[in-house]
Amino acid sequence: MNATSDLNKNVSFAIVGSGGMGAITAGSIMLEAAGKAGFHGLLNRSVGPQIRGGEAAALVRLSTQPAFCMSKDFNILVALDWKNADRFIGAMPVAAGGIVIADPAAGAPPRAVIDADCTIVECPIGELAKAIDGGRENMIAVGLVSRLIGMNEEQIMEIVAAKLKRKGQAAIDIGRTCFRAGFEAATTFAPTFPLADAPTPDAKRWLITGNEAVGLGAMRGGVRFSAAYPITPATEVLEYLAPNLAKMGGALVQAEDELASISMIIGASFGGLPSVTATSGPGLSLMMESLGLAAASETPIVVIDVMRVGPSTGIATKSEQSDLNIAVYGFHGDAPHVVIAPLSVADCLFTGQWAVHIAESLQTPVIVLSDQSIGQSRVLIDRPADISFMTQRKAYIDNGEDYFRYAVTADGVSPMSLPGQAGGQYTADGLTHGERGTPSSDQNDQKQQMDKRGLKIDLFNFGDHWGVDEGKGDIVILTWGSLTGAAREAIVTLADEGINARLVSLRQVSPIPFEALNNALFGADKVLIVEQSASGQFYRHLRSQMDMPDNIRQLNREGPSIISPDEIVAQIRDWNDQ
Amino acid sequence: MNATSDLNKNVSFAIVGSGGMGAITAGSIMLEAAGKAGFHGLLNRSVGPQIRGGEAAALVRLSTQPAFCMSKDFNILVALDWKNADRFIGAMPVAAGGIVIADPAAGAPPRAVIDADCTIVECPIGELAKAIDGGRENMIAVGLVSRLIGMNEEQIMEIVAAKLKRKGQAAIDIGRTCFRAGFEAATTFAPTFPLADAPTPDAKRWLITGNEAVGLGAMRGGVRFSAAYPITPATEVLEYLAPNLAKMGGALVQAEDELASISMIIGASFGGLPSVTATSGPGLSLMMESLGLAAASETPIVVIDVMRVGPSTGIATKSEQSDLNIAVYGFHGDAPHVVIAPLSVADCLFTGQWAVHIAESLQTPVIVLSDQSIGQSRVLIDRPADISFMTQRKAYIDNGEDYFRYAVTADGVSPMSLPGQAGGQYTADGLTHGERGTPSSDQNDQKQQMDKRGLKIDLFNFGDHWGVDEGKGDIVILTWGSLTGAAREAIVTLADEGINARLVSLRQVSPIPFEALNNALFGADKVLIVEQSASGQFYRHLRSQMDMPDNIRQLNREGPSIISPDEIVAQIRDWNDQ
Amino acid sequence: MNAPAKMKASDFKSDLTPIWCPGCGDFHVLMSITRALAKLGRPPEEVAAISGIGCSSRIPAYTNCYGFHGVHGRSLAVAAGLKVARPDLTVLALSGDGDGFSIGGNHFLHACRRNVDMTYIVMDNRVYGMTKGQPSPTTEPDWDSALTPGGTGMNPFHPLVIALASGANFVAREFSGDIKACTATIQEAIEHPGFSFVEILSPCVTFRPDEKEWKNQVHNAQVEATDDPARAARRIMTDDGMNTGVLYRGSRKPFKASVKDSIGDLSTLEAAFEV
Amino acid sequence: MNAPAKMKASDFKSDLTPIWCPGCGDFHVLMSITRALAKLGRPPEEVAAISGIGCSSRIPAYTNCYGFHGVHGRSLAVAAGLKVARPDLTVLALSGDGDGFSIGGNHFLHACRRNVDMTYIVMDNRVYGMTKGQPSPTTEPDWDSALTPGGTGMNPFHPLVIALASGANFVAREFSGDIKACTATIQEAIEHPGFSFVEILSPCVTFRPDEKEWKNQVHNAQVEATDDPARAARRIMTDDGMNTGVLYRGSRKPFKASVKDSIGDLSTLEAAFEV
Ligand SMILES: Cc1ncc(C[n+]2csc(CCOP(=O)(O)OP(=O)(O)O)c2C)c(N)n1
Ligand SMILES: Cc1ncc(C[n+]2csc(CCOP(=O)(O)OP(=O)(O)O)c2C)c(N)n1
Ligand code: SF4
Ligand code: SF4
Ligand SMILES: [Mg+2]
Ligand SMILES: [Mg+2]
Repeated sequence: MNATSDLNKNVSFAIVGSGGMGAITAGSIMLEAAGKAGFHGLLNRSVGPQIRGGEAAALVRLSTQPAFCMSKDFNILVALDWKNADRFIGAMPVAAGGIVIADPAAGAPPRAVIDADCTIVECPIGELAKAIDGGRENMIAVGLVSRLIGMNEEQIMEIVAAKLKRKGQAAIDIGRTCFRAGFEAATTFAPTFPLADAPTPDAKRWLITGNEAVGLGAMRGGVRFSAAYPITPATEVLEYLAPNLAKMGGALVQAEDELASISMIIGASFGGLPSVTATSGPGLSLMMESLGLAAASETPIVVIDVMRVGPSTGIATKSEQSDLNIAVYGFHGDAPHVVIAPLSVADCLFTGQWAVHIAESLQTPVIVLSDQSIGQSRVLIDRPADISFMTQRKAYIDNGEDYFRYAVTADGVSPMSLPGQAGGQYTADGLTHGERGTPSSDQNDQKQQMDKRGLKIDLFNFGDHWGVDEGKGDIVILTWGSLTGAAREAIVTLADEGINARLVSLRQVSPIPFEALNNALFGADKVLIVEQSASGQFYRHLRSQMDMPDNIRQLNREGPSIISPDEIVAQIRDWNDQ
Repeated sequence: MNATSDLNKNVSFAIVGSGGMGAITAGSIMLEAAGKAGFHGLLNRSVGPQIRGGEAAALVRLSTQPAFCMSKDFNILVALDWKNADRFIGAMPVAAGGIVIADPAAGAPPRAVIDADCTIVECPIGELAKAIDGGRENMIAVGLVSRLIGMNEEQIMEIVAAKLKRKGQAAIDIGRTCFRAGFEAATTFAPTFPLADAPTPDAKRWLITGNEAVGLGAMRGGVRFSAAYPITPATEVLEYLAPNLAKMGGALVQAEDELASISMIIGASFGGLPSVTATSGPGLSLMMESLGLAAASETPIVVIDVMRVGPSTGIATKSEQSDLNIAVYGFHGDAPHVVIAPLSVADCLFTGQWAVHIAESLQTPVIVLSDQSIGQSRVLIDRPADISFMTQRKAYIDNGEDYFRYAVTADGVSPMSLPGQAGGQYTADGLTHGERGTPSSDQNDQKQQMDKRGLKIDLFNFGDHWGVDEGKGDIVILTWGSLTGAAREAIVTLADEGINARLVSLRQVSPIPFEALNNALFGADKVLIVEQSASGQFYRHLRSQMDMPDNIRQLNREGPSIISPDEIVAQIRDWNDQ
Repeated sequence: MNAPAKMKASDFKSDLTPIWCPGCGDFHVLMSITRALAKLGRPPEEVAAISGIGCSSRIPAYTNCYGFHGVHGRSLAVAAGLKVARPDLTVLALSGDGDGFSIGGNHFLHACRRNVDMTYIVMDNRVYGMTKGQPSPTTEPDWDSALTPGGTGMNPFHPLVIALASGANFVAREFSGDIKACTATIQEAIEHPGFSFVEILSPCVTFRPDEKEWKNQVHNAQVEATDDPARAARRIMTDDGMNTGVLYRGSRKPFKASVKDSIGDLSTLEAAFEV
Repeated sequence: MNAPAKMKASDFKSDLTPIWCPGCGDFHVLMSITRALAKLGRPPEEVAAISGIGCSSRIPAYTNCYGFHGVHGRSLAVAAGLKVARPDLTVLALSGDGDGFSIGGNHFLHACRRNVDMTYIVMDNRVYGMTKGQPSPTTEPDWDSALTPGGTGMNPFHPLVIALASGANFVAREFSGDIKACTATIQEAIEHPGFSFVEILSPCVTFRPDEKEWKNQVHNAQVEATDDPARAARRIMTDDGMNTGVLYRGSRKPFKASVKDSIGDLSTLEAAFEV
């Protein structure tokens, strides 16, 4: 570690290039090395619509403390080239006082960079790489950044060696040579942003994406079956599950479309196996009819919706929180069900597991609203605690009496038999039915079963998992899901400025945790509702169901640009000043 | 017409039997004959899940004034048989003082009938029919009812003759013989319910169902293309359109599923033809992704959702108002669009036409929320007025400049070129795009186009078609769509009791007509919100978007039993008494 | 599948009265299925019958097996999920020509291709019965209906050829009225590994009264079943649609993925995330 | 279609730079389509190109025709609606193997059957390119991917056979690299009445670098195109999937419904409701 006096608790850098140049690999290597050295951090990638040849950037933040969200600007920006830079550079502004390292061969930096209050340094990255037989620009960039933030060769090469093991020692050596070339080239560059020493972690850190975490969480919850139709940005959930389910005795089936994938998990769950699928908005739209079937037939399933920018096919690679409406209200008829949302990349693990617990306990569909900003972020986190729910479907036990699959019970949950159990035979039905499951057009049957399906959710004990209520003060920042991290940073910053604000954020989106939320909002003087939806879906959802405090403001907009801590801080500051 | 002193302004009767016996034909004949004689009236059918052999009943109400909804009980009930009566008889109670005519060969009447405060008369309907070569029970029933309400042979036979013309004179004669047999058999039956004389109508009455009316309305609006996938209770819309579109130079294509039908109308509309499809909840669920595409690509289309009991496949043949949520909120991403609802069977005509006008003017999808209770009701109405909107898509005119399909304009509506127009070529896109239509992941493009699509709806002049505000008083019955009729009857009844209540009902469901609705609710003392949805979707929709008066109560429940005027009256009466 | 126990068809019938029209062909299909299951000899609780929506799709609740009456057109996907998750069960998917070939056509293609070990029985009446008489993909081009006045003008769909071309492993056509043949074919279809498809011509007496004539029109295929899909396809493409019998017995490998004994300890998965 | 005017391929190209990977086969398909349209000689504004979602589905905006870039899998249905509503236009549906045969499989079946006069071009790269490399229905069973480790184990789908069995009226396979053959076949497909289907093998150099070898593997079908679908189907079912050329030219009647001159006066319809 660098030992200058001017050490940083946080440093952010971006490596930009074209698809195929390996910018994202470079960022990943640095993140992993930092994790081994005890840092926290996260990596977002920004990619254009082109698979190869389009822009690709790794945005990395490293920190001595847990990092909740990406920083809004970057201390260091390394440009392997500037192709299409105008299209995306706005999303990765250079911080005041920052440094930009650019290959002069790649042409002039874009306007936004030239205009920024930063130092621009030229470095012939391409040439350096070409001079090394088999050399690649991205490892040069790793060397450059390492030098500027104070990572050393051993830290980096441990990761590189592990990654390239299969390619043999020669490849590793080339990597080392490139690293050194970059490291050397940067000796004279200034400013530098040396990181302070990291605290030694108690246990090994985890490096994980939200998409992996939600998949693992679902498996922790007992999922052993999945059916998949690929869609950005949810595909990695499915690609995580495919080999790992197989390892644990389960199976994933690639389906022909989302109509099939949702149907398949319904079939598997009818057979007794906790089951999950993952998709994004367009796929969720196609699943709505069968989600209604799961609700009506009381078949537990979990659907993970990794939200992207909408409407319609929108922007596949960017984030928004605008599937709340369809997830909560997108059913024909009245179909009570549960919608929850992870509050961070790490929380995807818990939320994935909790989703299965709720679905299995209630025999109902649960929709998990993750989004691109956490699903595709890779973070360094402390190993998440083991949580074990007493998840079990209420089982049918043959007591010699006639079995009524949809029997009315005190808690609204009817014992569910599984194929293979003698005496438990029944036909699950999505038509209006009576206790036995037989289709009916009788008012009493309809009312009885509707009430039952509503009741089981109303009576369910969601525990204290409804969300978080952090900090103190009578200003409340009320948000949900992935924006929790930005809001958390905002209250820290505000506290530093002497403004006490609280963070209230919902993991339990629907049904709304009325009691907990009312408690959390009780006495609040000002409530700022923060969400990534142009129409304010979250705010409208809340007010449709409960009385809201009087003094409310909204900070909300469409994607792709994610609401940052600074914007939240600015709003609160303004409001406080008035 | 019967000339006793004890004449009725309203009479209701039910003819019940098994599928295939012709109960519904019998009801239709009577309704049509009554229409010719100047009466108003309506007919609902109640059919079980069996196509043949299941229960089938015609519920008819005749009136000297416009009849807004079915009566809650029946003066006359003719039972051709009692098969499955327990399953449905609850839905057609005999009024106090009513008469039940039953064939003793069909077994004992069900408990509900025996217990009712009515006269039960035996009549060997089956035997009478059998005695006539080729005779049918249903025409006997027509004779019976005609005698009791005072219709005469000529009135009836004119209709029968027209209906049977193709089958030849012999068939007509058999019908007459049956009619006479029934008529004679009833000479001694009491009580009778002779109708008062009907006012002579200015012009010929129309006899039409809601499903036909909405189809004709769409055609009045300019629709010349439709794609269809059958589903109860919407199929008749499609079956109306099929031959009639062809007659007017248009076409209907039967699609393989709802994904195809919605896509086909999008294609036809892209080609410049106003286009429509009709479906019910399960089909609407499958259309949501492409409805979002229509919103994002700004392709005008109309989808008529004839709602049935939900959730899931629910009860196909019964009514509910529980697709409001999916119609308004069932899109992924934020996708402004328009949702409207006919206020009566007759209003289906206007609303169908208005839907096309809005869609074409705004280049947006419009969802029409009809329901089974009006879609499948057959009513006698005065000929609806000709309404002509100046409906025209804002056209592209080649002015030599580059064409931007999604150009930002003052009213948010961009000129739309049509294939064939030179210089107007563009690619419509459901991805986030800029003014030209080219896919983009730029924040500014996303914001610009989202704002534009919102603005065009915000700025649109919906005229005074938002709904109705009838009656006076500071009690308001607030409802929407098909329950308007029941609410209208309720305020009449309440007025008779000296309670002044107003009817406020929305045709424009979304966007909410804020100004008009706030005006209508201004100063209201008590507001009763009436809707056919267990979760109160309408109420929640309103409160999500606007501040509601304080003193609100809800009268809402799931289907299939439709909320009646009496229930509304009872609620208001109670509330008023408190 | 173990050796046939002494089971009767009635062991596989539920106590519900079917709501079909008197004379509907589906009554016979129900009889054939329950008889075939009795012959098969697995207890009813080890059999699952999965359907969509339509008159024909009402069948699961009339059996005494586990049943799933889902939404329109998705029976095959529900059944595939179930079978992969529960390879120990005998899984039947039951459908109509509208449910199976119109809205469900894509799942049909891909179920054949996927070749999961299950049996698909389609009650083909060449009409949408439940929605009162619209043409289905198997309906003749000149059949008049309210939705398609004068007929669709479209060639009917060849379900058996599509099945072969997409990779079904067993293909047969039967007539519902021939309960003996149906029973035997259904039993064989269930016992045959991989995806077995049986199209049963099952008259809709209400909307296609002309189909009452089918009993005089069907005839047993004069040829032996082949194991060459190309040959079978060509043969079926040129037959009159009324040939009955087993037309193809394949030997393609059934779908490989299936759930095995679940491992509860995820520590190896978790270790993969450690840095 | 009127006699070819003097049009150039460039008249059919838009000024957008395609966002495909360098070397992607779709560049060649775009060239072939624009050349075929130039030969056809209709002005670009009378042609509509309809697509779904995928790398290949980006193609409409790169032409100078009217285009519709819809949702995933529905191009054929959008195109059919357009053609029935606007029979005067030349309508192309453009798709990928995932878009067209996986999520869009049902529309494929029914578009063939419906036989609307339009042309369907599928850029088959045997992979989902846009979502970064998952198997499609045409992918080989042993092709390894993150989603299907070790391969799907499933037989690939025979699009041409399905097309024939469902009633397509013109069926051909080409290789994108052979621009001359592609151009000629696309032109013929457009000119052929009814539903024409052209599968173009179009390599995905990024996720299927092995497909760069295709140029050495394709070979012209040694047989004359037949008009007997059963024969054509059998032939294709037994070929190696690399045969190119026109394989079937049919003469089935195109779909009959289409929009004609609209009548504005609805009084006859209204009179029908009078009592
Ligand atoms: C999504 C959806 N679309 C349409 C329907 C209406 N529907 C119910 S059954 C049916 C057709 C049934 O035909 P088929 O499968 O041949 O069964 P049959 O009644 O002839 O046995 C249709 C279109 C529905 N229930 N759900
Ligand atoms: C409803 C829906 N599901 C999934 C996706 C994600 N998706 C986009 S393109 C694609 C596959 C494209 O494959 P193909 O059609 O073969 O096109 P290629 O990219 O290979 O040219 C998928 C699954 C989507 N956009 N919409
Ligand atoms: S309508 Fe047809 S298919 Fe349905 S039950 Fe009646 S006869 Fe059978
Ligand atoms: S990913 Fe494959 S299909 Fe897509 S543009 Fe690149 S090479 Fe072409
Ligand atoms: Mg059928
Ligand atoms: Mg592909």
